[in-house]
Amino acid sequence: MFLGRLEDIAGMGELAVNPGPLEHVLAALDPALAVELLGERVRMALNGALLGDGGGVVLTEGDELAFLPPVSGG
Amino acid sequence: MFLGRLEDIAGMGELAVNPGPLEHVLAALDPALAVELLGERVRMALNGALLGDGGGVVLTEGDELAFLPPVSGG
Amino acid sequence: MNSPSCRQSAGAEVAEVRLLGESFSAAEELAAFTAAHPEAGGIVSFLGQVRAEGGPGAVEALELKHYAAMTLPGMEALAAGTSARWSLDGLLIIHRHGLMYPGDPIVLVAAAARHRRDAFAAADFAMDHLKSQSWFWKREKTAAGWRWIEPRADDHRDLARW
Amino acid sequence: MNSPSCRQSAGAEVAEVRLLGESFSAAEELAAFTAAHPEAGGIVSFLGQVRAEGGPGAVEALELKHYAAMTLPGMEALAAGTSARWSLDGLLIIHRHGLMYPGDPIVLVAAAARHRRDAFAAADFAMDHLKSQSWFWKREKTAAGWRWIEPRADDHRDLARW
Repeated sequence: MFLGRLEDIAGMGELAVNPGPLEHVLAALDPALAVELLGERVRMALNGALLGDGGGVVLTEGDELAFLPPVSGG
Repeated sequence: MFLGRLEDIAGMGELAVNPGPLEHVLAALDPALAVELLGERVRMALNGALLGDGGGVVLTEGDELAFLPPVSGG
Repeated sequence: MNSPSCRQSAGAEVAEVRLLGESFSAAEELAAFTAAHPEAGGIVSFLGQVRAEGGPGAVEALELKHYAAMTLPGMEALAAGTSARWSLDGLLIIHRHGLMYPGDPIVLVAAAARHRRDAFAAADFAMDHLKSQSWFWKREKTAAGWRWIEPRADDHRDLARW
Repeated sequence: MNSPSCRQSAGAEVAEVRLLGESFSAAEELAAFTAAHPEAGGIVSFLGQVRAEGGPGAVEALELKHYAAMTLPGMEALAAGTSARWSLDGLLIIHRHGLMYPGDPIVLVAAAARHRRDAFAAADFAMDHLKSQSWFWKREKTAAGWRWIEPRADDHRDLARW
């Protein structure tokens, strides 16, 4: 899932990926997109729960990984 | 004009009095009522304007003197 | 107290102040106020109503007395002061006097502003000062009869905030 | 984002939270909320609407995107936290997502309480946290096209108040 402006950068709202470690998933993406996704203000959530950092995350079948840019102000 | 609970004590909302100095006006009232009107939390207003104290006030024809107990809380 | 039951504040462009002798619809007033301020991003309102409670101490009726020579002028001065203190697109203050029953609206304050913080502060400030500094005297009727309501210590604390 | 367009919060008695994909009437919602809380002496509401402005920079449309897996749960957590922090008779939070136009309501927060101060604080707190901590992404359409809105420094200042 790509939320907010990341949707525009990715050119799509979501993308099906092969299960596996997070690093492998990112490595399979367009490099320019991967750089944006790893920006320091982008949070990640796995199945609706925020992740501290991506270290050690392994996606299994059916998991939903979301990239969340900062929310918009008032 | 007797406002708030003073209306009940006076038994009326307003009373026509003869013009003259404030002390004379009060002296002509029922003494128990006069004591209430001079209570330290009762303010006076002459023609809609608050008075500091009653010193030196002389009522002339058409003046409206109001006795205002503390306003009620929420 | 031969005041008109409804009078519009004169001279203030931003603020509208009304002292009403009869009931009003808070929802309709707020909808009209909102429609009149499409340029405001945020509208904060406070509605005070006569509490509907059960039990032996329940209030069956409430009466607010005012003093025509001072009450509306006092509300208008408060509205002008509130409008001057915050950046508002609009300010509405409606207050009842006379006899009211449980569920009846007593007071409606609404503040429209570009910035949320201004709207909150203005409505809060206006309410604190309306309750404590405007010339209303209240009595309540319970099963035990009518009773005049005295000032509360809370009101002084509220004013000390500003 | 296959969320239902309207879902009621479960498990919270005091708070009602709705995330809507279509427009709503703030006046009707507030009237219903008020009618549901006759025991509350005071009701504070905040209505945020899409500003109707003129000029070349005017916003023609606004779109809020949300993330079904997190946005409504986040709003429900905020409502529960707000209800726990103040003594409330009721709390209502309605938030739009999707496409909106000038004059459309975006968010309505209403807090009903016995004491005025609780109602003001709860509505204010809920708004500060909704704006900054809930998962909404906003883009605005002006004559120059669509543009994503970034966080504002104000939001962080607002949160530092609590």
